[in-house]
Amino acid sequence: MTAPATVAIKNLRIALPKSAERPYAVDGISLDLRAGKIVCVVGESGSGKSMCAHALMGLLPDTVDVTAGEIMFEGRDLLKLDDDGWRDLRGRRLAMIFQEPMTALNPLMRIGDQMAEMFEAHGLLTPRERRARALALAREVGLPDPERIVRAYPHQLSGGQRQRAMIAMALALEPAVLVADEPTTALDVTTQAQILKLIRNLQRNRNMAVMFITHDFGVVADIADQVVVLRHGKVVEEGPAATVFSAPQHDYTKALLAAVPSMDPPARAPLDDRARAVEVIGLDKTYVTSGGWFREDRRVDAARAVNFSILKGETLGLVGESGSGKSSVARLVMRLIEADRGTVRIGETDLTSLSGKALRAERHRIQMIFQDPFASLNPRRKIGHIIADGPIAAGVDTKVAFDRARDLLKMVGLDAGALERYPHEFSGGQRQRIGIARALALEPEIIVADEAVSALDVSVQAQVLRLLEDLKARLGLSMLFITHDLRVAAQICDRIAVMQRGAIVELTPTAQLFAAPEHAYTRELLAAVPGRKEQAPAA
Amino acid sequence: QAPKTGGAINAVIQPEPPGLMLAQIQNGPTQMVSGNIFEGLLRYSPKLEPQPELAESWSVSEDAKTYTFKLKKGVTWHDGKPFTAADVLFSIEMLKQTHARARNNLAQVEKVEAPDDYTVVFTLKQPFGPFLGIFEVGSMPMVPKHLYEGTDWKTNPYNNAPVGTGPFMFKEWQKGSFIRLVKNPNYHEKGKPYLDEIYWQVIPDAAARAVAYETGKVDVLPGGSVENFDVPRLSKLKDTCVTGAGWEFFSPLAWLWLNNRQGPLADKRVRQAIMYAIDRDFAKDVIWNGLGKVATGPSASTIKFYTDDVKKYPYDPAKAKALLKEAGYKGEKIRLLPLAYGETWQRWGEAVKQNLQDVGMTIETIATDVAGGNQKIAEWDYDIAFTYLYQYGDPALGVGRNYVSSAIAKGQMFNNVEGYSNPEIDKLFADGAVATPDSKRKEIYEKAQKILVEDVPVAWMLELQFPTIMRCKVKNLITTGIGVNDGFKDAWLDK
Amino acid sequence: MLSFVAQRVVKGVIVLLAIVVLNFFLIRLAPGDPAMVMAGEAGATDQVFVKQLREKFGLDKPLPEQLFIYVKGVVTLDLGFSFRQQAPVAKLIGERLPATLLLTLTAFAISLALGVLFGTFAARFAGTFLDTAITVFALIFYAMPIFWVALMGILLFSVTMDWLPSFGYETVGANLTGPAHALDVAKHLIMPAMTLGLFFMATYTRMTRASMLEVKRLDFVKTARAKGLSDAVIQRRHVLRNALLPVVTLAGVHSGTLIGGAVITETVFAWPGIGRLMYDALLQRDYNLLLGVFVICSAMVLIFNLITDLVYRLVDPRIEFAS
Amino acid sequence: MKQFWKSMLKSPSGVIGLVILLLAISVAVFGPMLFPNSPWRMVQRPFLPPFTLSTVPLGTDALGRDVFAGMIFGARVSLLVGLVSTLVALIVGVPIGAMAGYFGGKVDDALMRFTEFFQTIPSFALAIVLVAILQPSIYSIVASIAIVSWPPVARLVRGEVLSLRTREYVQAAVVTGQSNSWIILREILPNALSPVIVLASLMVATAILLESSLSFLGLGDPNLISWGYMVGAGRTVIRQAWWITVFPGVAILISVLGLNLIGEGLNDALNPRLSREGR
Ligand SMILES: Nc1ncnc2c1ncn2[C@@H]1O[C@H](COP(=O)(O)OP(=O)(O)OP(=O)(O)O)[C@@H](O)[C@H]1O
Ligand SMILES: Nc1ncnc2c1ncn2[C@@H]1O[C@H](COP(=O)(O)OP(=O)(O)OP(=O)(O)O)[C@@H](O)[C@H]1O
Ligand SMILES: [Mg+2]
Ligand SMILES: [Mg+2]
Repeated sequence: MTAPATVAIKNLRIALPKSAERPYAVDGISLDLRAGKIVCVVGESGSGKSMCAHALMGLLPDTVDVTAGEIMFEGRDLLKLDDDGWRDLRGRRLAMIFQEPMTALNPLMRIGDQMAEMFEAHGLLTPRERRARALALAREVGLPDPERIVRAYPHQLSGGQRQRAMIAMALALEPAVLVADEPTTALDVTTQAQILKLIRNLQRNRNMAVMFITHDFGVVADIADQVVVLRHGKVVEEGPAATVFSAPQHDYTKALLAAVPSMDPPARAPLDDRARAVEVIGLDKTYVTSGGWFREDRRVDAARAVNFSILKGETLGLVGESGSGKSSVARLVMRLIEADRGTVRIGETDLTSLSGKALRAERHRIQMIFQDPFASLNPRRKIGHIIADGPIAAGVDTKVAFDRARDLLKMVGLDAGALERYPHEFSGGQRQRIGIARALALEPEIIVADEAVSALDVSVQAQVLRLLEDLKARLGLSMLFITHDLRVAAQICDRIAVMQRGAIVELTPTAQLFAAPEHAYTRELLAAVPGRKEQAPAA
Repeated sequence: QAPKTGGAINAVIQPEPPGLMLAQIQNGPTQMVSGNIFEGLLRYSPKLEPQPELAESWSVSEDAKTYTFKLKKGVTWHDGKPFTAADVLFSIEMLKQTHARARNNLAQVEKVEAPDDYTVVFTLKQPFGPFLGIFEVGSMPMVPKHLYEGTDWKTNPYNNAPVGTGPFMFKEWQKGSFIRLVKNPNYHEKGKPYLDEIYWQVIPDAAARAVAYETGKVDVLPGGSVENFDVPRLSKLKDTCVTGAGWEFFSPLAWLWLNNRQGPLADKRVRQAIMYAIDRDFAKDVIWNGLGKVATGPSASTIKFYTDDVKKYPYDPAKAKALLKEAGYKGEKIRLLPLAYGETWQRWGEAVKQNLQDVGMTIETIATDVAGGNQKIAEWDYDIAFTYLYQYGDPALGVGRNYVSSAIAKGQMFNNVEGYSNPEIDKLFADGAVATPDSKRKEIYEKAQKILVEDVPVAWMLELQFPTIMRCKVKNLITTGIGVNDGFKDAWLDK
Repeated sequence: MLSFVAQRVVKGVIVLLAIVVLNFFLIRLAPGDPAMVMAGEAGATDQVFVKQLREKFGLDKPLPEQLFIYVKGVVTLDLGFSFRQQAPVAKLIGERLPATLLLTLTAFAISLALGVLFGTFAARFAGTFLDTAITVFALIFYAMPIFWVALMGILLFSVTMDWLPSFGYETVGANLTGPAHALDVAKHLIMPAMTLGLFFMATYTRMTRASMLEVKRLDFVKTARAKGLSDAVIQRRHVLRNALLPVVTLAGVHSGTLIGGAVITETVFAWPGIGRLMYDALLQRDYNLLLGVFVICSAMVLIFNLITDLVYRLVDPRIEFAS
Repeated sequence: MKQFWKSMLKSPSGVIGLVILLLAISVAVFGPMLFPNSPWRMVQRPFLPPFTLSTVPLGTDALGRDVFAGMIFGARVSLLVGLVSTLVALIVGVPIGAMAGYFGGKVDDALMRFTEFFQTIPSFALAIVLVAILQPSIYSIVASIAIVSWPPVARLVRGEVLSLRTREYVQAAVVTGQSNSWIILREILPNALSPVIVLASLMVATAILLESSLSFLGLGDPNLISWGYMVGAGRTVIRQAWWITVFPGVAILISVLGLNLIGEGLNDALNPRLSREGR
């Protein structure tokens, strides 16, 4: 605590509108940002992290009010600034990087122009110089082929490139303070690792004070100097990163840390000489986006000669970075899309040869748990129907189906009253349980879970994973578990298949994969997992 | 007051004519505009006496079968070529093919000859009383032989820029906007015409036409170009003169076709009941704003051999009800076809429907546009239908066609579409056309009127009057029985 | 880009041919035919006359043959002959098309300009009295039958104030040329264009308002604010430009509707356009002319749609020139 | 649903619109019962100004018919035309759009070409031609208005379905073995409905205006009185008798305004983003 704070937030209290779930989004928070240091703000969703950041930038929504506290910056209380005062500081002294790189850029403006706007907003440089500086910035954040990229539109860039552009913009005027609100959550692991490294380096070079918001402890472990843990708008714990990790004081912090899945696969019983539940042979799928009559089509190979099988009671993990074709394989197995070639066999039935009624009759044998607990439940149907619709369609008596739905809800830890409620009346974790109950209602032999826990908080994620393990063991299910989170995969899978550009590059038992990855790509993936060095210093 | 020369007149034309070649197109607006460009052999006074135009004089033989016309000398077409008897012969040949009414009118003509350039002789198969009444410009326009002979008449370029002998020459036509005619400097009546130009403005909406007059953008609203409801208001405007004259030759008579063939209307008593049930004075006073006259029978009072010594049908709903009861009418549905000629006619249809419903008839109005209505009437697919027809001055031309059984022909309009068939009437009209002298014709036609009025083959409503509204500074606009359609050669502006 | 246009043109031609064929039969379903109408107007009919007319119009031929003849003509860009008006259909439409285009494009420009302007204001002051006032004002013009607005306009501006002419395309007989003529036409244009434009204005106002409010909430607006840009720049460069995208789409759809929707405006103001021509052709069963107007209108709609799409693609870089 | 009414009642425009619509509907439903006299009956002298006689409070028209009676009976026809033609347009447009969006590919292409065909002919022109061909009657008017107004519905529904089809809950229904019709009816359409409802409320307004425009051109049902008919018929005599057009004109204006306000209210109520804003 030597250097004076660049920004000092004191007793900040932000009131929510009357109808909100709690009176204050942020209730009496104090924290300091210092030059050359990264302060990580962590906490579950809705704990008030973004509110803090927005208050610091003067970008709070109209519906909320700051009712107490001050934010001191360069001897001034930011909360007392008028519009012009804010406009002058924003961008020049205080800069921000937003979470979603796609939507944070104006889709109709060239990247370079959006960077140049930074100078224009503060009346700096001539248009020519602005363009030159934009180009230099693009180069500095490591955008490939900067000359071309400054002339490109946001949609022509990948997620990581967009985030780099955002960072370039934020750094343009060498601000004293950088606020980053979950800047890597939308990126895949390898890209995330690059961006984190970039931020760290730039921050060091320019001696900026950084407020970094995340809910990923792995990320915290990688970059934080200081950690602030928020819960329900209050600071529950604060301290240097090392201290908080090694000796958490508050129960909530402890719970959070405990919920972070470890990279060490637990020991698993061998699954020899069991029958095969699913067999996938030579699946090919190429997406062809028609380019019109006189144009070449765009082709993406989402699955290339994919082979694997899952034994009864086994969990096969499918990992790989974003866009590698994991979801495509899941959908092929589910027959949600048609394969170009290849066979999917469930037990002895060749699923790929069926269609129409015959296919519908076999569907119950393989069920799916979807990624997004919010998007996978029809908001206009009651839970009872959502669960019972499948059995009813399969010819089960309505009453029997509902009775079973009630049992299933109990099994996933919800009470029977849930039958009569609508999806929006449940939390994310509860919804995911409903999704699991729906999948189980048809008494499937195999469950395909496509990123079934990615949208959940770490703590909720841990609960759901436990539930899945438990159910699987009790019902003797086989599972295809798709994730991009290697930690999760380590915890739940018997074997893991690694996908890259549509092909499976490695398929080995979990422990073996983590201990001795064979394929270069697997090693790359493992290296990119955030927080790895903290957890396994030996590696 | 001596006529002054110069100036332009803006008149309304509604609807826009499809073309101006009068020999090939005979609709109302074409006649109105082209009456300035073309001429006939004769004109007719308001009393319908023949007067010279292209024919200077004429004589009729003793047996009433030979008519000799002396043509005016020194008449030239707008392109400078002289007008001669050859043009008359050619025109008659052409009209026989392109002008339905002319062909009918000329049916009694055995041959036409031109002994010299300025004499034309018509020889008839038998005497034809109304023969001297068929030479008006709209009925028999003269066409330039030198421009049409040997060409395809339908596509002749002069159809779009017609050449006649009239007081005004075609100048330009902005489709959808206006037609411009200019003075013929070589017109054969010295000193005429007085006006330099005529603009016929196309304004499709009646209310907009009234506004155009009010705001001084047009000077003449020919009969029928504004809704009747507007006539009293416009008449009261400053410097506005109104005249009902100029319709004597046409004498439009409105009636309801009654389909005599089927259903309740086949019964004479029901048809009489309809005559009693309809308040025709209300129609005249309210819908037509007091203009016109309640019709007494098949002939308008302005045409030859009219008599009002016929059975009368005053408004008498009680009597109508009694007659309906007597006829055993039990509320069968009756279809009524109004005329799609604008608001006045729509209102009239509504009023008649109400009148008929008031005496216990079940009426369903069938809405159609003009084309659909014509088709329905021609195919006899109606029960009651509005119409109004011109009478062309003589019962043999404009009356008989609607009542004689030889004029029953499915698929055609304006003949005996009501399907009335009475041998006595057939004979009277046959005799009336060829009888001489006029006293004998009068006797025959009066008898026919009495019989028809008793039988009510159609329900006669009103003798219509279409007042022409104009600025008072426009003088001598209407001088003949054909009115505005006869050209503006006498009109002048008192500036 | 070129291939995109070519593809759209080919598709458009297919739609046009379908329109020709269907309307060909549709129109002939209507009772009455041109011979009947013309016979009626001539005030006399007999067998010979009607038959002669039908022969002249080719109506005596079997329907498929008539269709074949017509389609053959259309394919060679010949829209046939209007027998009633005794002129080629293409010429008749050609005479009227400029007036219609002038009217509809002006109305279109007015509605778009005013709509976007008012919409922007309403969004800027959303929830305030000004917002409500703009909405109600726009809706009033939308909710009043067009012929009524037209008449009110005439009564007010022509009869009472005598500022604007009530009918026509130009002052007849004035024989003006050059700028004076343009001014004269402009004076005649004001009322019909306003009448037509105000009706569509309401839609654009509301659309712009809604779209602006929507865009305002998007993340990139926050980014722009975080840059320290001034409010005016944000509104104009970031919000409005994005908000206009749906308005452009809607405008494309409307441009077609405007042409056909001008029937009433053209009637009331005696504007010599093709809306009126179409209506007269319908009443007179002038088959070739009516079909011709339909084909031309549809072609215009297709062209306008194509233009909108091109504009859209210019404005929005996300859309590639693919189908 | 409760939620929906709550937010609907919270938006002032929605409430005003609802009140107007309910008022208009009750006039249309109950008015003629209280007013047994035919609006076509000529009851007084023509052109009687309003507020002079209590028996004909709004005066008489060119034939001496009661304008007030006309307004009441006219409400019935105008609203009926508006509501029924919208309903028909929905019945045609929703399935077409839903099928195009759900099945995609060739089905989509064929249905969309078909839709485009109707969209390309300027709608008012097509309506005129259709009414003229079918002969004006309430049925042909409703049919024509419906025929020209369904394409936007189909397009809208298609767009919605297209985006909903890929939603996870729809895929969940597929993998649990539901039939296509079930999925369309239960899973997709209920979620696509809000923008359709908003569009429908505006279509009712447009239909009322369209009917009045047709009446103006003499293409109304001659046996039924509607506001559009009254405005069209009274228009020519507006200089002598303003009341004949102004009263029904105002009635149209208010109804259309009401329907638009409802549309606005619905838009706010059904747009989760907006209603969340208001939290
Ligand atoms: N615009 C808003 N209006 C009203 N309440 C809001 C608004 N935005 C957020 N809130 C509420 O404020 C509280 C804190 O929200 P905040 O966005 O700061 O959470 P967070 O910690 O950033 O969560 P996440 O990890 O999901 O981004 C939450 O209860 C949230 O519901
Ligand atoms: N319907 C589609 N049409 C065309 N391309 C598609 C389609 N769906 C996916 N793709 C492409 O196929 C590739 C594989 O996609 P897929 O969704 O299977 O990846 P993933 O491994 O599940 O990625 P993520 O981790 O982001 O979910 C990607 O490049 C994607 O852009
Ligand atoms: Mg947040
Ligand atoms: Mg995926």
